[in-house]
Amino acid sequence: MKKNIWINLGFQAGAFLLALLITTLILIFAGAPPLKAYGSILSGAFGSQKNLIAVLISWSPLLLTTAGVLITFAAGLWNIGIEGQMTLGAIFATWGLRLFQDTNVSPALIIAIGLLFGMAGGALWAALAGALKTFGGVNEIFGGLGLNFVATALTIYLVFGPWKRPGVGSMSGTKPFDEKLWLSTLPGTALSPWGIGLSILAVIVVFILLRGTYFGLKLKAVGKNMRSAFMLGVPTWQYSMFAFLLCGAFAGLAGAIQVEAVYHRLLPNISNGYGFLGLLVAMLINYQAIWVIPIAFFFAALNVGSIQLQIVHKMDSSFAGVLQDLLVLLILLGQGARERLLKKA
Amino acid sequence: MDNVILIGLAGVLAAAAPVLFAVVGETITERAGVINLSLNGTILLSAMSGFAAAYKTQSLLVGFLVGMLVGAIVAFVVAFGSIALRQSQVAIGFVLALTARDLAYFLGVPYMNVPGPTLPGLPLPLLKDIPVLGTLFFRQNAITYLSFLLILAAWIWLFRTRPGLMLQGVGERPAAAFVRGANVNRLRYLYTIIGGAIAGLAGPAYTLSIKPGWMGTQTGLDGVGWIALAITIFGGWNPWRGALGAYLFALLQWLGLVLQPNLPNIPSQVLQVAPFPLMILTLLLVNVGDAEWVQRWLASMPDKTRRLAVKALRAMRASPPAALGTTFERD
Amino acid sequence: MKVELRNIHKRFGKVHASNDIALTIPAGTIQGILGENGAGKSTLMKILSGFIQADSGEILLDDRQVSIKSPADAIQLGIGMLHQDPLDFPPMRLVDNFLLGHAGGLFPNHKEVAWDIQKLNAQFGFALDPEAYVDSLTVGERQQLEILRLLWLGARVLILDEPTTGISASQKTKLFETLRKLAEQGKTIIFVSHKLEDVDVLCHKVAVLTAGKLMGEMNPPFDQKKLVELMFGKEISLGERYSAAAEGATLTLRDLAVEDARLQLSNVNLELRAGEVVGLAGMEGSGQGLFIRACCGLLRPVHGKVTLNHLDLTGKSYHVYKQNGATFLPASRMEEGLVPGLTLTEHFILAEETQGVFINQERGLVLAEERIRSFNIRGTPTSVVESLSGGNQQRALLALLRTPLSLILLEHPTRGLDIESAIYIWGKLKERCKQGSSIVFASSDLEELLQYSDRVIVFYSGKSTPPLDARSLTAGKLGELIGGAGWDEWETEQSA
Amino acid sequence: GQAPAATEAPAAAPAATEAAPSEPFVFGVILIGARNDKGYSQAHYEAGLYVEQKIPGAKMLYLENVFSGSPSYPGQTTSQLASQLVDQGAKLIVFNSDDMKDEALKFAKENPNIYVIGASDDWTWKDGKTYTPSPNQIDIMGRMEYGKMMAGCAAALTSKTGKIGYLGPLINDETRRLAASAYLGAKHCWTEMLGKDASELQFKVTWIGFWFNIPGVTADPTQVADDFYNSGYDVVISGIDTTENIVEAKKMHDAGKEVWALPYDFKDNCNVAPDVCLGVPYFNWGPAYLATMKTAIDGTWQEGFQWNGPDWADINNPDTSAVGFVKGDALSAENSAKIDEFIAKLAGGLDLWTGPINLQDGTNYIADGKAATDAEVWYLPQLLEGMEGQSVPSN
Ligand SMILES: Nc1ncnc2c1ncn2[C@@H]1O[C@H](COP(=O)(O)OP(=O)(O)OP(=O)(O)O)[C@@H](O)[C@H]1O
Ligand SMILES: Nc1ncnc2c1ncn2[C@@H]1O[C@H](COP(=O)(O)OP(=O)(O)OP(=O)(O)O)[C@@H](O)[C@H]1O
Ligand SMILES: [Mg+2]
Ligand SMILES: [Mg+2]
Repeated sequence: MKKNIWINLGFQAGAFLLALLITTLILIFAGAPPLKAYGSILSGAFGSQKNLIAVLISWSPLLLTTAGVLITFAAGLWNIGIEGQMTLGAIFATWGLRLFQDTNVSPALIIAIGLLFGMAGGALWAALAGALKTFGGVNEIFGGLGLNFVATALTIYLVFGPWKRPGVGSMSGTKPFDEKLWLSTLPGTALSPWGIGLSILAVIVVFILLRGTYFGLKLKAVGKNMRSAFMLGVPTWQYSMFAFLLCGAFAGLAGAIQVEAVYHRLLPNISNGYGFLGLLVAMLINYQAIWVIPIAFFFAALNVGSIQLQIVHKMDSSFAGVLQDLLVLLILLGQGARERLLKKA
Repeated sequence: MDNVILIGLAGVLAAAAPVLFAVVGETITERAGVINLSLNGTILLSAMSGFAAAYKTQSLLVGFLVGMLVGAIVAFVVAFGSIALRQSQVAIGFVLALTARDLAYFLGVPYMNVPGPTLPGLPLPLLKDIPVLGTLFFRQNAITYLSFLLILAAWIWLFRTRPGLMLQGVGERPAAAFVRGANVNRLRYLYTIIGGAIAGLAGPAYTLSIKPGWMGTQTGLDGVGWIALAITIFGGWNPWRGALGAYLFALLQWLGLVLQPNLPNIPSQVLQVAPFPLMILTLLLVNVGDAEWVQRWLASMPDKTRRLAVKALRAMRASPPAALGTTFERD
Repeated sequence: MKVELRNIHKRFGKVHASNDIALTIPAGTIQGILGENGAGKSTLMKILSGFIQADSGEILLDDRQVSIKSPADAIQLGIGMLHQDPLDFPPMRLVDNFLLGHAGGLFPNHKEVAWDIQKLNAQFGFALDPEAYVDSLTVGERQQLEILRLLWLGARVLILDEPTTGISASQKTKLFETLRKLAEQGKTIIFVSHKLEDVDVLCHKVAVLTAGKLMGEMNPPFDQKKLVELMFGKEISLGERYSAAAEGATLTLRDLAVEDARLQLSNVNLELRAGEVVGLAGMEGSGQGLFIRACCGLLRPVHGKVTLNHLDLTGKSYHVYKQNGATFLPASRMEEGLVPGLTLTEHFILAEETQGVFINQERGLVLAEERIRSFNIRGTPTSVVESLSGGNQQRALLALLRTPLSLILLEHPTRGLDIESAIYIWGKLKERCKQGSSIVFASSDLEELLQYSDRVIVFYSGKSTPPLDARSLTAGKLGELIGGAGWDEWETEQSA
Repeated sequence: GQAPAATEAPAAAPAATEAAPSEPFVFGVILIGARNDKGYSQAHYEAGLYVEQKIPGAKMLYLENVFSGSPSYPGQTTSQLASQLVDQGAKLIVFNSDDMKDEALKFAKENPNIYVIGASDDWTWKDGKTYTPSPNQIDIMGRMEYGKMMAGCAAALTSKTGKIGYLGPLINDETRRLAASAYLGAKHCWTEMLGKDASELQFKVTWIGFWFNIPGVTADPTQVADDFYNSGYDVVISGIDTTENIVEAKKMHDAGKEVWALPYDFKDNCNVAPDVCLGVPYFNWGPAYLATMKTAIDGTWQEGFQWNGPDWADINNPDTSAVGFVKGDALSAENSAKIDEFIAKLAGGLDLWTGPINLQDGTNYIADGKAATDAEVWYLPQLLEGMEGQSVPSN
C-alpha cells in the first residue's frame, strides 16, 4: 500500500516534469528564453502585492466552479454546461441588483439578494441541463454545450437590448452599478473577502459531503451505476438533479461575485473560461476535494503570471492555457501508465 | 431572384463542408466505439497548422495534408490514452479540445493576418449548366465536392462493405467482433485516427477556402467543433443524417442573416443562436423515447394511441453504438 | 477432427486456472467437461478457442501441433466456440451477423448468404429468418444461429460453454439432436456444463475439472455419485423438498395486465401466501420478466390491481414497494444489482436504512465482516464487487437483503452457479421463507423450479397458466407447457 | 458644425509624478484585437510605434486580444491588465476600444498618477451624455464619419447595380453613425455627382453582432459578404475589424463576378486584394497620441475629449491627419477624380450632416438647413431614412 503511494507521487512528479519539458520545448520553438519566461511568470504572479491579489481574485471563482464540478463528477455527470451556469448566475445577479437598486432596500441586503439570485440563476440553468439528461435522455455534455451558447447570446442580447446602458449599447457591458452595491473589497483592489470566504466555504462543504456522508455515498452509487443504485433504493434522478442544482448554484455564485465584486456590471463572456478551468482542475486532482485549494491557486497563479510573458517577451499569453492543458493531459496519461504498471507487477 | 436564393443555398452547401468533414469523421470514430471529444481543438489546430503549412510551402495540397496529419495525431492521443492507458475517453478528449485550441492560438501568432493561398472555385464543365442542380452543386470548389463524395463513401463503407460491417461490430459488441477474428483495439486505433484525419480536413477547409487566413482568436472558429459533435448525435451515427444536420445548421445561420432586416426587433445574436435550442430539441426527440416517465406515461394511454406513440418514438430514436466509450480487454 | 491437449497451464495471478491439463478427444465424440464454479472449464475452452492463450502446453489437431493465437486462428483451424451468452450483434440482421467476420471480397453478397442460411436451416430443421433482427430472437434461437454460423465457417470442433442455461426444454432437446447429428458427421463436440443430467443424456465421455486440475475421466454409464464426488471432493445431496408456506396473503394480483414494446401479458391472478415460493417457468422473454417487474412497481400495469400486505400499491414506484418490504434481485448482477467500483462495505451501508447524515464507518465494517462470514463470500470488506467471482457476487447480492422482508423477487437466482453454491443459496432463501418472506423466482432450470417451488406459473409468449401445484407437476409436463403444448384447458378457461 | 478639432476646456491636470524628460517615457497600449490584425488594433499599435520613434527614449508596452472572455486572459479584468503594464513602468495607458470604457474610467480613478487615454470613449466630453470628470484621462476619437463618407461615395460612384452593402458589427451609436455617414456620402455622390435619383440607390446594413465572428453567437461575416454579392450588391463596405468583405470580393472577382469592396480601419488593407479594392478609410492615431503624450511628459496635461478630423490640406499626412482615405487600384481614373472632387468639397466646408435628415422611422432628426451638432452626430439613435437594416437591437 505504502509503496503504491510513492509510485503515485513518482508518476505525478514525472507527469509534471514531462509537462514542463514539453512546454519548455514549445517556448524554445516559439523563440522565448524558457528560464526567463518561467521567471517572469513567477514574478508576474507573486512579484508584487497587486499581482498576488490578482491571483486571489481569479482563485475565488475557480474554487467555486471546481467545487461544483466535483459534485457532478461524483454523480457521474460531465457538467460542461457550467460555463453557461456561471453566466446565468451573472445575469440573475445583475437582474436582482437592477430590481432593487432604485428602491430603499438597504444596499447590504440588495447585495445579498444579488448573490442569491445568482445562485438561483446558475441552479436554474443547471436544472435545464439536468432535466434534459434525466427526463429527456439528452447527454449532459451536449445539452450543456447548447445551453452555453444560448447563455452567451442571452448576455449579448441583454447588454445591447433591454439592459443597454443609456445611449450607447456597448460590449463593455451594462451600466456599472452604484458603488454602494459593490461587494465590499479590500481597499483599492477588486478582491472581496466575502468572495474568497464563500468560495473556500463551498470547497469545505463539498469535501465533507463527498467524504463521510450518506449523501456522498449515494451520489457515488448513482454516478457509478444508476440502475443498481436505484435497485438499492436510492432515488436516482433526484440525486443527479440535486448534483446539477448544487453545481449550478456554485457556478451561479461565482458569476454573481464577478458581477458584484469584480466587474460591477454584466458583460459578455463574463464566465471567462472559469467553468472549463474548473473541470481541468478537478481532473488534475483526480476528483479529490482535498487538493482543490492548492491546485486552483496554482492555476490562478499561472493565469496571472503568464501575462508578463506577453508584456516582457511579446509572447501570446495563451501560453498559460497550454501549460495547464498539457499538465492535465499528462497527469491523465500518467495515471493510465501507472495503473498498467501496477497491474503488470 | 430565385437564382439569388439558389446561389445562397449553394453557399450554404459550401459553408457546411467543414462541419460535415468533422461530423463524418466523428461518426466513423464513434462507430468504432470511441468518442473523440477533442474536435473543437482539432479543428482550430488543423486550421492554423494547415494554413501555416500552405503559407510556407505555397501549396494548398500540403496545407490540407498537414491538417489531416494534425487531426490524426490528436486522434491518436485520444486512442492511446483510452485504449492503451484505459483513461476516460471523454476526459482525454475534453483536455485535448482545450490543449489543441490553446496551442493553435499560441503557435499561430506568426501567421496571423498574412495573406495565404486560397482554394479557387472549380465549376464543373457541362454539369454546371444543368438548370437548378448546376448552380446548387456543380459551381463549388474542390473541397466542397470532396465533402459530397465523403458522405457517399462513408455511407457505403459503413453499411455496404465487409470491413464496414466489422467496424459496426467493433463499436456494437467488441467481444463478439473479437471472436470473429477482429483485432478490436487495432481497429479502434485505425478508425479513430482515420476519423481524426477526416475531421482534420475541417480546419484547412476553413482557413484555405471558406474563411481564408488565420486571425488568431478572431478567426472565428472556436465552437465549431462542439457544434459538430452535437450534429453527430443528431445524425444518429449515420453519414446521411449527419450531413443533413450539418446542412440544416448552416441553413439556419444563413436564414438568420437573410431574415435580419425583416425582423427588426430580434437581435442578430438571437437569430444566430437559434440552431442550439433546435439542436437540443431534436436530441430530446431522439432520446426521450427511452425515458422512464415516457414509458409510464405511455402505459397510462389508451391502447391505440399508445401503439402509435410508441411507433413514432421508435422511428425517431437513434441509438448509439452499444460499446461507445467503453474499453475492451480480451480475457 | 481429433483434439489433443498436452500439459496446458494457465495462471491468473495467484489462481492456477489450468493446471497441467492433458486431454484427448477423438473425432466424432461428444466430450463433456464438468466442474464446479471456478474449476477452470471456461479458461480451458477459451484457450482452445484462442480467446486467451495458455502460459505453456501444446494443442494438437489430428496429431498436428498447432498454435492458436486468436479466435481467428481457431476458426482457420476449424475450431468454433459457442459462448454461454451468444456473442452476436442484437441490433443487426441475421445475414449481417453471418457475414460479420467472414473473409471475402469488399462487397459481400447478401443473397447468397441468406440462401446458405436457408439450406442450413433445412439441414437441422431450424426456422431462422435471415432478414430478421437478432434482438427479436430467443436465447435458444441465438444459439442455433451461432451454431449455424460456426458450421458455415467450417468448424469441425464445436465448443459449447454452459449452453443449456436459459433455453427451453424443447430447444434443449433440439440442441442435443443437432449435436448428435454433428457428431455423427464426425465433428468433435466439447460440452461444458454444471448439469449432470445433461451430460448424462448427451456425452460419450466426460472429464472433470477441479481447481484447474483434471481430476479424472469417465465413460458411460456415468455414475452420478462418483461424478459429484470428483467435482466437489464430497457427496452432495439436494436437501429434503419442503414448504414453509403459511396462511395469509402477502402479494395479491387481480386481473393484472402489463406490456412492453414486444409483449403483452393479460388477466394474471395470484394470491401469494406468506413463506410460499412461486416459480416462474418459460423461455426467456415469454412474460416472466414483465410479471416479476409488475409485482414490484418497475412496470406500471396497464390494467388490474396489485396489493402488498393488503396495501393497494397499483401504479406505485419500486421504492414504495421496497418500503413496504418487497425487493427484486434481477439476473444481471452487475447491471441491476451491484455497483462496480464500490466496496462490499459500502454496499452493505447503502442497503441498510440511512441513519443521520454521517456514515458510521466502524459500524459499516462490523456489518460487512458479519455478512461476509454468514454468507461465506470469498472477498474482504474492502474488495470492490467487480473483483468478486460470479457466484460470490450472487452471494453478496443476497447478503444485501434487509430483514424483515415480505416479498423477495428473483431472476435466475442460481444461473451459472454450481450445484453446491446453488444449494447454499437456496438454503439461505428458504430460511427467509421460514421467517415469513414469500418468494417469486424466474428460472429456466426445470429441476430448480420443481425442487424449490410450492407453485409454478408457466409463461408462453404472453400467455400464463394459473399457479400450478409443483408437486402435481413433472419435468416432462413442465417442458411441454414451456414449449407451448397442452395449453388448451386454460385457453378455453380464459375465453370463458 | 464640425470644428476641425474640438478640445474641451481645461481641467486641473493630475498631481502627477512628473516624468522627467531624462528618464525614458514608458506607455502601455491595451489592444482589443491583435497588433497585426490588419485593422483597428494594428492602427493603434502603429501609432504607438510612431510615438516611440518621435519621442526619443519613449517605450511602448502592449497587450493584445483584450476583449472580455478572451481565452488569453481567463478571469483578468482590463484594469488588472493595465496595472500589470504599470508594474513594468508604464506612466500612461491607452485603452483602445469602446469595450474597455468602464475599465478605463475605473483604472483612471484607481490610479490618479497614471495618465489614461480612452480611444473612442466620451467620458470626459462635457457635451457628452455620460460626462464624468476624470482629471488624468483624455478621450480621443477620430472623425471617421468623413472617411466613411468617402467610402460611401466611392461605392456609389462605382456600383453598377446601385446596391451597396454595409457589413456592420454590433449596433451602437458609433456603428450607427458610421454606417449613416457612409450612406450620406453614397447618397451625395449618387445624386449630386451622377445626377441619379436617390430612390434608385439601395443601401443595406447587415449586422453580424460583434466586431468579428464568434460561431454560434454572431452571423458569419463571410456568409454575410457572400450573401450581399450573390444578391446583387456589387459593393460591400466593411464596418468590422476583420477583412472578410474584401477576401470574399476577391473570390467572386476570380470567379468572374464584377464586385468591389471597401475594407476598414487600416491603411494598407487594400493590399489584401488590390484588384477589388475601391479604397480604405483608416484611423491615424499617431499625431493625437504624440501630442497628448507630450503633454503628459511636460506636465501640461489637460483632461478632455478630442474628436479629431482629417487634415484637409492632406488627409493622408501621417503627421497631421487623424483620419484618412487611401484610394484603391480598382477605382477607375474617372471616379478617382470624382472622389478628389468630393474630398475637396468636404474640405471646403460641405457638411452632409445638414438637415433635412430623417431617421429610419421617418421622424425628422435634423431640421431643414440646420447643421447637426457633434452630440447629435455622436449619439445617432437610428439609421437614416433610405437605409435598409436593423436600427436598434431591441426596444
Ligand atoms: N476481469 C477480471 N479481473 C480480475 N479478476 C477477475 C476478472 N475476471 C475474473 N476475475 C477473478 O476470477 C474470479 C471470477 O471468475 P468467474 O466469474 O469464472 O468465477 P467462478 O470461477 O465461476 O467462481 P464462481 O463459482 O464464484 O462463479 C474471481 O475470483 C475474480 O477475482
Ligand atoms: N480474467 C480472469 N482474471 C483472473 N482470474 C481469472 C480470470 N478468469 C478466470 N479466472 C480464474 O480462473 C478460475 C477458473 O475460471 P473459469 O471461468 O475457467 O471457471 P469455470 O469453471 O468456467 O467456472 P464457471 O463454472 O463459473 O464458469 C476462476 O476461479 C478464476 O479465479
Ligand atoms: Mg465458465
Ligand atoms: Mg462463473
